[in-house]
Amino acid sequence: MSGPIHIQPGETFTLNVGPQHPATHGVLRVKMEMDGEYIVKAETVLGYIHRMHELMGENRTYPQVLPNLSRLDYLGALGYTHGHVLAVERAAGIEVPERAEYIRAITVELNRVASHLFWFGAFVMDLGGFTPLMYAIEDREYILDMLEAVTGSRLTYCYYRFGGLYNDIDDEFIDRARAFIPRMRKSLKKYDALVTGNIIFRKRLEGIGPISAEMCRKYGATGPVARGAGINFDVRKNEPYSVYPEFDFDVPVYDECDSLARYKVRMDEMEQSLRIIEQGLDKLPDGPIMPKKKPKLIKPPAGDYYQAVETARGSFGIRIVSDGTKNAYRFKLRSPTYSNMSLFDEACEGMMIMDALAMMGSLDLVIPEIDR
Amino acid sequence: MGAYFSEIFRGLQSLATGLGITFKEFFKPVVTVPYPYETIKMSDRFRGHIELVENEEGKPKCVACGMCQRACPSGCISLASKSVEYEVEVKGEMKTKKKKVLTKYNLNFTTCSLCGQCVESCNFGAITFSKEYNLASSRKEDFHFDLLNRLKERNS
Amino acid sequence: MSLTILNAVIAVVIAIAFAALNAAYLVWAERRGAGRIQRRPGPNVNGPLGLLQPPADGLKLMTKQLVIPGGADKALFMVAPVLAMAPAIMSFVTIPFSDSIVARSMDIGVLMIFAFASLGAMSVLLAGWSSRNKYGVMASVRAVSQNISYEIPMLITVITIVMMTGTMNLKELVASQSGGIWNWNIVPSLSSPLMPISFLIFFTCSLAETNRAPFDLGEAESELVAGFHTEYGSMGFGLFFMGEYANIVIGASLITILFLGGWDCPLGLFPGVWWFLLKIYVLIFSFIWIRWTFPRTTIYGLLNLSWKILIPISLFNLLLTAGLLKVF
Amino acid sequence: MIKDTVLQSLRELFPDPEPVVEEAAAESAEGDTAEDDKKKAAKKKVEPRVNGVIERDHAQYGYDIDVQLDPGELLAAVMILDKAGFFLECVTGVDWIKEEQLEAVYDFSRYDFDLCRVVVRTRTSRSEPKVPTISKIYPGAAWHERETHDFFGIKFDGHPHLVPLLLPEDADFHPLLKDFKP
Repeated sequence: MSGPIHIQPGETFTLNVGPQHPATHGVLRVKMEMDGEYIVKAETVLGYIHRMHELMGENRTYPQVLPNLSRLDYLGALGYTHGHVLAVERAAGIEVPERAEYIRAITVELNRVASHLFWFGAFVMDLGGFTPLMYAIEDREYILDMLEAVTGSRLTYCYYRFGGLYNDIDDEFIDRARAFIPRMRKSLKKYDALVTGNIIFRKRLEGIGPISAEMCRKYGATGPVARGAGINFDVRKNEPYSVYPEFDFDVPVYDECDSLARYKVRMDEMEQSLRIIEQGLDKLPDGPIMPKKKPKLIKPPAGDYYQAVETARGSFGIRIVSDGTKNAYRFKLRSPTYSNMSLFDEACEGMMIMDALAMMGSLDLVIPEIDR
Repeated sequence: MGAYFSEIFRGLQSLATGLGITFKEFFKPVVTVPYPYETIKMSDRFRGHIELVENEEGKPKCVACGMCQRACPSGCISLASKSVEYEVEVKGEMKTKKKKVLTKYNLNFTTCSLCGQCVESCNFGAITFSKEYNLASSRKEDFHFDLLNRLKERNS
Repeated sequence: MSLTILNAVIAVVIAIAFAALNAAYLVWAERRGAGRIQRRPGPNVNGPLGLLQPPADGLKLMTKQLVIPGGADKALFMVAPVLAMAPAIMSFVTIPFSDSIVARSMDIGVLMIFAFASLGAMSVLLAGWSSRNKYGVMASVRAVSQNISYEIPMLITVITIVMMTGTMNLKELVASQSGGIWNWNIVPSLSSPLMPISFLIFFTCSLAETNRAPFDLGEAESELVAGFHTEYGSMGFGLFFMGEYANIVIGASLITILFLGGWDCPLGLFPGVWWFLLKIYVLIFSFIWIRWTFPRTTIYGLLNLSWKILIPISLFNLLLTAGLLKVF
Repeated sequence: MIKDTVLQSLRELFPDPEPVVEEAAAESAEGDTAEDDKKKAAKKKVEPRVNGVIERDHAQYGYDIDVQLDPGELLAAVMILDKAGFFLECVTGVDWIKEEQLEAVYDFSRYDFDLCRVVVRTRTSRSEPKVPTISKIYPGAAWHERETHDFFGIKFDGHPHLVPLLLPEDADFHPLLKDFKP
């Protein structure tokens, strides 16, 4: 759709989308200058649930920060805690037993599927279809139950420890995970028929909300947003960490740059995550889940450490500047949606409000993670 | 012209597929739990708020070392203890020894983030997770738990 | 004379009662149906199967305060919900439920229903505009352009049928289709081979006319919060809600009368009011079913559908039928 | 390898060790007043890192190239990285209170498989922190710079809209400064 042709001064009006608006999935606010249904200019206003996790990271000892990370992104919490433990392990030089790394990979991928499932439902709900959300939640509940049995909590996991895990997985978890894979594959087929093939759905997304590769680069967009713009970038492949090099999986990339491409990337990613889980369960080695000798007090040597991981939303980076004490000197969280959202202001100019909100949905926003 | 009609046809077909799926789901049984009437059992590892563990005598196992208090990221545990003298027989002799006894163990659940650092830091296995999740109240004070009292109530 | 007036009053009261009862219980049916489609029970606490839910909702809405936003046009703000409900009830007056059950059989029944249906768009426009809410204004402008563009294919289809039957009286329309499924208008005949397609067009248009998903752009809760009734609470909202469901009943009745032979049995046996009710409730179920299956269209997708697909095809059908009627 | 070419072009920014000396001289000239004597003494204890390019071990630090330069050279370095096809990962700050300096840290990374993470740091005085904006080159930096301004009070010269982003609109405090008292 082409944008407005003539905008007379004084003929536009300001529309406050949010902070309480169904499409913003939380407390995001976008101040839109509107010309009828067209957006002339948009300005995102953040900070409604800013909690200053970075300062908390400086005030607390390293283990005490552990629960904070899962509060960043309540949908894919394990990916973020994974980044945190990897960063501290890198800084303090802690070895992780192989079994622990495999379990981490399996649980992170399960959490990624759960996160994408919820995004799928919420996204279709943004477009006005309510039912797929319920089907997605049904599958997601299965994962949450599974993770709850292992980690002890449903959303804000505090499962990983520096050097290993809080507790080991049991046979029941493995059985349930194995049973989950065919079940999820069947569900994916159902979603494909119910939503992806639907003509109304396609008409709403095809060619809508273009985000080019160059724009991604300038704004630092990562994750499915970049992959939907034809950029083959996945931290798991580009900068392998943990045991990901052991797994055989593909990175779905679509060149169309539109909302549908971002949708397809996530749907394909779920399948790839299932493959990783499958292989992880097959390869799962025996052994301890915590290293034999672990420093009692974690005091990384002075320095500046960076660790990036691929979460459900993109490349999550964590920078730890240590001064050799038990508290971090600087604790920086680079959240993927922050960068992904920053391109929204530019990308939505000239779009109709319903297309812009569909594009916003395709960015997969989790507001606590933007605001931190 | 052909493309025009084939698009309409394929569109209708995709709509029919969608309708077919929801129609099938219509006859499947419901998957939800009617919550207040039925509840599900929490898993063994479920992390609720913490609870004191008792020893064989029904007294708290806690030795009031304060490790949990220090480990807690949000500072929601506060405990107090007093020294109590007691006599033990060592090699046939009666000796008085001092022991710390827990007099207060308060948990401010409003700031607890359920991370489980306290339970992990405890070297005596004196605290554990409860399985309670139906906590709801409109008063903040209802979540300032006196765990010693709760232990007593459990025993009585 | 007085007996006719009494008759008319009784008929109108029955029409209102039927409309209100339907509106209330269709909300329940919708919620139960949506629940089943989504693998959850739906409202099931108030009374057996949740059947007391509509009265409970009604009581709740009536006891709430009607908040009039500052800067709103008070008179229009209050009139709009009434305007949503009243035309729907008025339309019931002309609808024949069976051979004998009809409040007022009119020769221009079809025309009258369409006249009242257009008033529905008016109420949406007034509600959105008078509440002085940007979302409301955007929604009402959308809804009006939607209603205008969908009335055209709808009326063209009706003209086709009127041409075939030669009457605008709803009762006579049904009478012309009596005697079994092969006489119904939906079944293609030599003079009207495209009637199933006409039926689809009419069905789509009545979805759009009643602002139902996937054409609920006037509400569009994920974009425009609640669209034209964003600022309405209490019974103002309740009236909009009931008006929507009353309109659905009208739409389903119209489809039944125009295409599905009204109270006629598919096999031509025992015609009666139960057949009519069965047909409209099956249609209403399909409305609910469609709503909970599809995502919402865009405003331009909606207009494209109307102007580029529905109108050309229905016009073509009109010409074809006109020509074939001359031949056969 | 992109790493070598970038390393080389970044090294060209530092033709000889002279600029380092100049910077140190300029700083001591700034802190001439008597009040600053104490701070100067503190500064002497902990020497700030000398500007330059360091190659880092990726496995240990998580990045490959570590550049420290003057705020004036920042744009040149960022332009090199932009031309080489890097994307901006994030911008942040570090408060080196003992050295009386604020550091702005820029993380760059690549989309292709030629793994190379570059960290660009620039230090500015704590009393009047000023760094040129890179949002003209990377529009995505606008938000990161606003955030850094929120938390550290670093002024980004030429930023189009330097108002609080995560903090309230009227915030006049900078919570990540080490002397911040809530």
